[in-house]
Amino acid sequence: MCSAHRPALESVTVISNQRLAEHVGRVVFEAPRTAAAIRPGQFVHLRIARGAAFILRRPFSVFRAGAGKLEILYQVVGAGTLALAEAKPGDGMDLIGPLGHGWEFPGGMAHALVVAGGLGIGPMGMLVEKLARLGVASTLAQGARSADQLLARDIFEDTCRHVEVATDDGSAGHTGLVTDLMDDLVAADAPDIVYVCGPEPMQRIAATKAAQAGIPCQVSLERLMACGVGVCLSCVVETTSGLQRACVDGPVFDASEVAWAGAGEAAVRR
Amino acid sequence: MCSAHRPALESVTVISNQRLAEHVGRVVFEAPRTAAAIRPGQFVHLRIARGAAFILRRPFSVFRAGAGKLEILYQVVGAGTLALAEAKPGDGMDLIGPLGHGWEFPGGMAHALVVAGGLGIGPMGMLVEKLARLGVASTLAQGARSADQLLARDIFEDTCRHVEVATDDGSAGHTGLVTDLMDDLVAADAPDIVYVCGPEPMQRIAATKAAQAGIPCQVSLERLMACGVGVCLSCVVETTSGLQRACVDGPVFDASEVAWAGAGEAAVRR
Amino acid sequence: MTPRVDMRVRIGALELRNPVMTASGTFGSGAEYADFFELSRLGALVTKGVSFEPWRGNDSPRMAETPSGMLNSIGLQNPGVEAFCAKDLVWLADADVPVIVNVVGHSVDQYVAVAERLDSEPVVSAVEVNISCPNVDAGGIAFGTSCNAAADAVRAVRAVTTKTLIVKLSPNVTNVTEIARAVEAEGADALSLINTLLGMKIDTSSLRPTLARGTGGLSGPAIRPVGVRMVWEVARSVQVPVIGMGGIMVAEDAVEYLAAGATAVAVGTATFVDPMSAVSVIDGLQQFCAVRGIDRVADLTGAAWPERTS
Amino acid sequence: MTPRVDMRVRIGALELRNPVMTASGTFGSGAEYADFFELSRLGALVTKGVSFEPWRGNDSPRMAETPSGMLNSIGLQNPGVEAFCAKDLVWLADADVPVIVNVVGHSVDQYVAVAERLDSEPVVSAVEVNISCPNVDAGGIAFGTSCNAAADAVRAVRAVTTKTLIVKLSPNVTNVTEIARAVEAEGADALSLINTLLGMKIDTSSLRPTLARGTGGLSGPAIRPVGVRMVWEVARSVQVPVIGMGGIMVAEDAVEYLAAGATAVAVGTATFVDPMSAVSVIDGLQQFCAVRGIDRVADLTGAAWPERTS
Ligand SMILES: Cc1cc2nc3c(=O)[nH]c(=O)nc-3n(C[C@H](O)[C@H](O)[C@H](O)COP(=O)(O)OP(=O)(O)OC[C@H]3O[C@@H](n4cnc5c(N)ncnc54)[C@H](O)[C@@H]3O)c2cc1C
Ligand SMILES: Cc1cc2nc3c(=O)[nH]c(=O)nc-3n(C[C@H](O)[C@H](O)[C@H](O)COP(=O)(O)OP(=O)(O)OC[C@H]3O[C@@H](n4cnc5c(N)ncnc54)[C@H](O)[C@@H]3O)c2cc1C
Ligand SMILES: Cc1cc2nc3c(=O)[nH]c(=O)nc-3n(C[C@H](O)[C@H](O)[C@H](O)COP(=O)(O)O)c2cc1C
Ligand SMILES: Cc1cc2nc3c(=O)[nH]c(=O)nc-3n(C[C@H](O)[C@H](O)[C@H](O)COP(=O)(O)O)c2cc1C
Ligand code: FES
Ligand code: FES
Repeated sequence: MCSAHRPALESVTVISNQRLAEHVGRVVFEAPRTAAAIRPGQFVHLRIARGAAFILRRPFSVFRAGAGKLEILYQVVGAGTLALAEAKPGDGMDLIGPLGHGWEFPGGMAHALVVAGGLGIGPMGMLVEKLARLGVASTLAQGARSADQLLARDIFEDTCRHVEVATDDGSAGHTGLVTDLMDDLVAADAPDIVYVCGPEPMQRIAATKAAQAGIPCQVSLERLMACGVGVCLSCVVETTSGLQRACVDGPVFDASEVAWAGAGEAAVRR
Repeated sequence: MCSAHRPALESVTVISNQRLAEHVGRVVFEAPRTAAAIRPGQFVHLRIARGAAFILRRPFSVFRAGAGKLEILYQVVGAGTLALAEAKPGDGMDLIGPLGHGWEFPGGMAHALVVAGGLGIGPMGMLVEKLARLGVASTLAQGARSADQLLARDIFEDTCRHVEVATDDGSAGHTGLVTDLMDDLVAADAPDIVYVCGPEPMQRIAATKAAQAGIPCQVSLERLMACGVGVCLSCVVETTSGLQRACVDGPVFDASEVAWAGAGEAAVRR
Repeated sequence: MTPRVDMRVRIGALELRNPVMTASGTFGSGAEYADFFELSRLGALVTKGVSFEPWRGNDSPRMAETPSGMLNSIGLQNPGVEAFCAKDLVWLADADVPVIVNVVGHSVDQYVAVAERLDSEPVVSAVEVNISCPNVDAGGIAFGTSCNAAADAVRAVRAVTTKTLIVKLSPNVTNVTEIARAVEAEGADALSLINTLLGMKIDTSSLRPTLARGTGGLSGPAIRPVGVRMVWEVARSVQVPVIGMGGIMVAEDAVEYLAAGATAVAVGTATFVDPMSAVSVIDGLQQFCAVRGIDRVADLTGAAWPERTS
Repeated sequence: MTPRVDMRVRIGALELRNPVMTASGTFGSGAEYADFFELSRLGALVTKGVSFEPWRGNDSPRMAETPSGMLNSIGLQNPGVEAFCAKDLVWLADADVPVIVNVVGHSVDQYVAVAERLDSEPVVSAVEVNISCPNVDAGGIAFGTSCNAAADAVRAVRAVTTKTLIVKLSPNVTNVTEIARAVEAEGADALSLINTLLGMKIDTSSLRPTLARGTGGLSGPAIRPVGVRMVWEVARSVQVPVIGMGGIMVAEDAVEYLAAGATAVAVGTATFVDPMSAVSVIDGLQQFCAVRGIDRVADLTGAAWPERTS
């Protein structure tokens, strides 16, 4: 990687911060260095507040980047994201980025299936934009609790060839798990690759389905992260080649290399 | 005391918050219960921020109170007052108040000398207003580092019969300590009482001068306070009748009862 | 409407209406906070430390703030047991709340003298023997950091008190379970922990210790992980109930302690931050149980233990 | 322009250009943070713990945040000393910074084996014997909580190393000065403290310990008062230099440790919060001295001691 792509500390300014749905927001930062350097599937380690009782940074996928700006979709789950939701335009923060190993784009792909559950949509904006630039047709299977939690639908409607949705409560699309959509989509589109992000049990199901269909699958895993840069070993993922660090070796892993049992849900609460 | 004067927890809202000078601000809260109950020289125990790394409340004298509002003058010295300086109109906080034993107003006074050093001006607004209501003529001797730090001069010019100032750098009035002004003022006005607040060494000098002149003197002492309501015993002051709690037995004490040696500056840093 | 949750817990012979107490030294004898809520809301009220003779406490400054915590070196200033009985206990007689008196001494004899004096006071439901105050030169923590000394003090107090006997343990030890078992063996009816962690702050402008005494006791949310760990260790090693404390600010923090094995909890520093803290913890605990369909708060005790996991 | 301040300090045979190190386990072997600043800015770089054989570490989750702190139960995952020498030390050979290797073991023999292996590596300036890790079942803290065990481990390592020998002490003890004197007597050139406080967090939604291992080590600003107190106690009881750590976030925090008696300091958890922390502490310390007319940072050591007060 050339040095412009190496992680660095960048002071950033909130440009806008809107509520998108219950407990969900979209924040846009002025962050020229990171916006120029970041690749799809990478993340930033954000210092949300100084002087707060919580001290660690919070990792967030970058949903979209461009024109010096970074866009992040976030769900309010605790003290950090609550403080993020309260940030106002003009507020300063800082982040470390770009971080991690993002999505891989193997040559020769014609069709990609993108599967996102809940905030697993976080790293998918840059992904589908890149796929579009590569001329790969993408189908998005998006799942959420309810219709209003299907975030950024307009962007995906514009960029993907096809979008299908599933909700837990049936308020939009299929009633049930987003992974329920996979069989039909795999049959219909014969994708060359499956990209997955969401709650870990859902990722595991998606990975299994992809494996059964014989399609390569990449998953973006969440782990608790203290440093975000590879030194603390908080974020390890059990893989076929031993323990790997989600923050530098991931967060995107080849699903076939993840040793799902043992790693698994325990690592994050949700 | 009737129960309206007992301390209570009140949720308050910032109405305005302005910078008055370098590191000094004035905040006004909507705080109807406390504003109605508080007496001159009492204080409030303010919870400035939630979720911050500092957890304790901060004690502040009430400079003026009325029409449901409390006005506080504050100096930025650490994390708490920094957060206070950053508060915006509309922000919510809460306070415990009214707290402490305030200024005493013995009968038969004709003239009072009020001596304030730096932020020792904090409890003097309500004091001179009350003196005026009682028909007691007041003279204010106000000291500060420099002219711009002589806070709220307009208010005192309006309310006091006479104001004299001293600054460390000579940018206004006498060059030197505010207590240097006392001999002349005592000689000129023959006050019946001296009210003092400011850095402890200055209070001690003022108390000594008052004692030498045979004039009763009240001092408002600052102590580190955890609870503010009398249970933790953080804030004790050595007096001729043993240890007293600055938060309930004070902060105003009869200067002749304070055992200055031993208590003294050590208790607060400034 | 939230379903009814049985909030009662038992500590020795005492049945408490709920598991939330005040922590000694952070609530006086209750009069000051009676302005804020009905003391009868509390599971129990634990008084400040009471010695036989009046104690003057330490020099000032006695308090310093630290990240998510505070240091105190009050040094157990109190008017002595006679004045305490004459004033505080008389006042408390009218408060409808179980009273637990925290007992301190510089020697075994002094602990015994206080406990003996209190034994005839009907207002006192239990005594909490504080062998863990880090802020006095003799006694206090000296008893709480050695198994033998702790056992001696508890044996002697046990001999003179018919009250429920709680022993308050120090966290400033290598092995808290050893001390816990030693005092259990001497007849302690319950154990409370943790007292404060010994700490120090230095004022970088004067380059002197901030507290006049130098060291002080660290309390507040900063120490909660240490308290939860020690309650976990102790509760799994003894048969008597454990009262957990250290950094409890909200109900979820109390749940941590109960799940770690505590039967009851105490709220200390949080009361300085918000006088309503103990009441909020009670309400929040009830809510927590109701939402999860837990009928009895006592069922939370030890809920996180491995043997309860499967 | 700020006046020149002599920032050098001496730890055993080592002269450091300034008193600020990285804390073991929070800086890897430096490569990751070389993106952020020149490692030659550091007084010394302390590596993560290295064992003889590769260690797998503990199950996940291994980390939990707490008020003003964090718990970790990494469990000293590392590739073993051979891989460390082949990879990390080779990389470090080009970094112009004194390297201190943190040494771990499940037994005295394992400590010895690692120290012996490192003795021939010119890149290694000193070894730090970690007898205080709370996150492994055998070894680690077991050595650091008993004077005899600590002495045995240090004696054995001393016999096989010609490097400057630092011993890292545990705060989870009743009397840290006893252990300090015991290892000083066995030839430790310096002592570093504190390692993490043993703590625990319970997830109130699952009612299970948050960390897979149950307990973990508490670090960050929450523990600073405990660290400063222990450095004060230890530095006043031994002749060898003390390296102070625990919750140092900014230069003033380092001043607290130096004034308490430390000769050098280490920055740990703060680096996760801000990768530039160690550098900011160095710059801030220099500034602190310059503003106060302190010519040598070494003059801050013990500045708060009573014997220096008058
Ligand atoms: C690579 C990566 C990318 C992510 N991208 C997004 C995103 O685009 N949008 C989004 O809403 N969330 C994302 N997350 C999850 C996000 O980091 C957490 O929701 C957030 O850290 C919670 O912080 P909190 O203070 O609100 O919660 P708290 O529960 O109070 O946090 C306590 C601690 O746990 C950690 N933590 C809690 N939940 C998670 C989690 N799910 N994953 C990792 N750490 C967690 C926090 O970072 C903190 O250290 C991502 C996580 C990772 C690892
Ligand atoms: C009765 C009383 C009335 C006061 N009135 C005023 C006022 O009107 N205006 C004003 O500017 N200041 C006043 N003070 C001082 C004010 O409380 C402190 O400046 C403030 O608490 C500092 O908080 P911080 O977080 O900014 O400082 P930090 O130094 O970060 O605070 C750390 C701790 O020390 C305490 N502390 C620090 N300085 C003082 C001090 N001088 N007195 C008491 N506690 C201190 C804080 O409350 C906190 O617990 C008063 C103090 C008392 C006791
Ligand atoms: C100001 C203060 C005074 C205290 N006094 C006593 C005391 O007299 N007796 C005692 O056993 N514990 C005393 N403690 C310890 C508390 O009861 C409690 O064990 C400790 O503070 C931890 O709980 P917390 O973090 O909720 O405050 C005191 C604590 C504080 C902060
Ligand atoms: C994630 C993590 C890993 C650690 N690993 C080690 C280690 O391998 N060896 C060691 O001696 N100390 C280790 N420590 C302890 C630190 O070196 C340091 O003693 C402690 O964290 C206190 O300093 P701090 O509060 O500045 O982090 C580790 C600490 C953390 C947070
Ligand atoms: S978060 Fe520290 S190694 Fe991954
Ligand atoms: S501040 Fe607690 S007694 Fe005065």
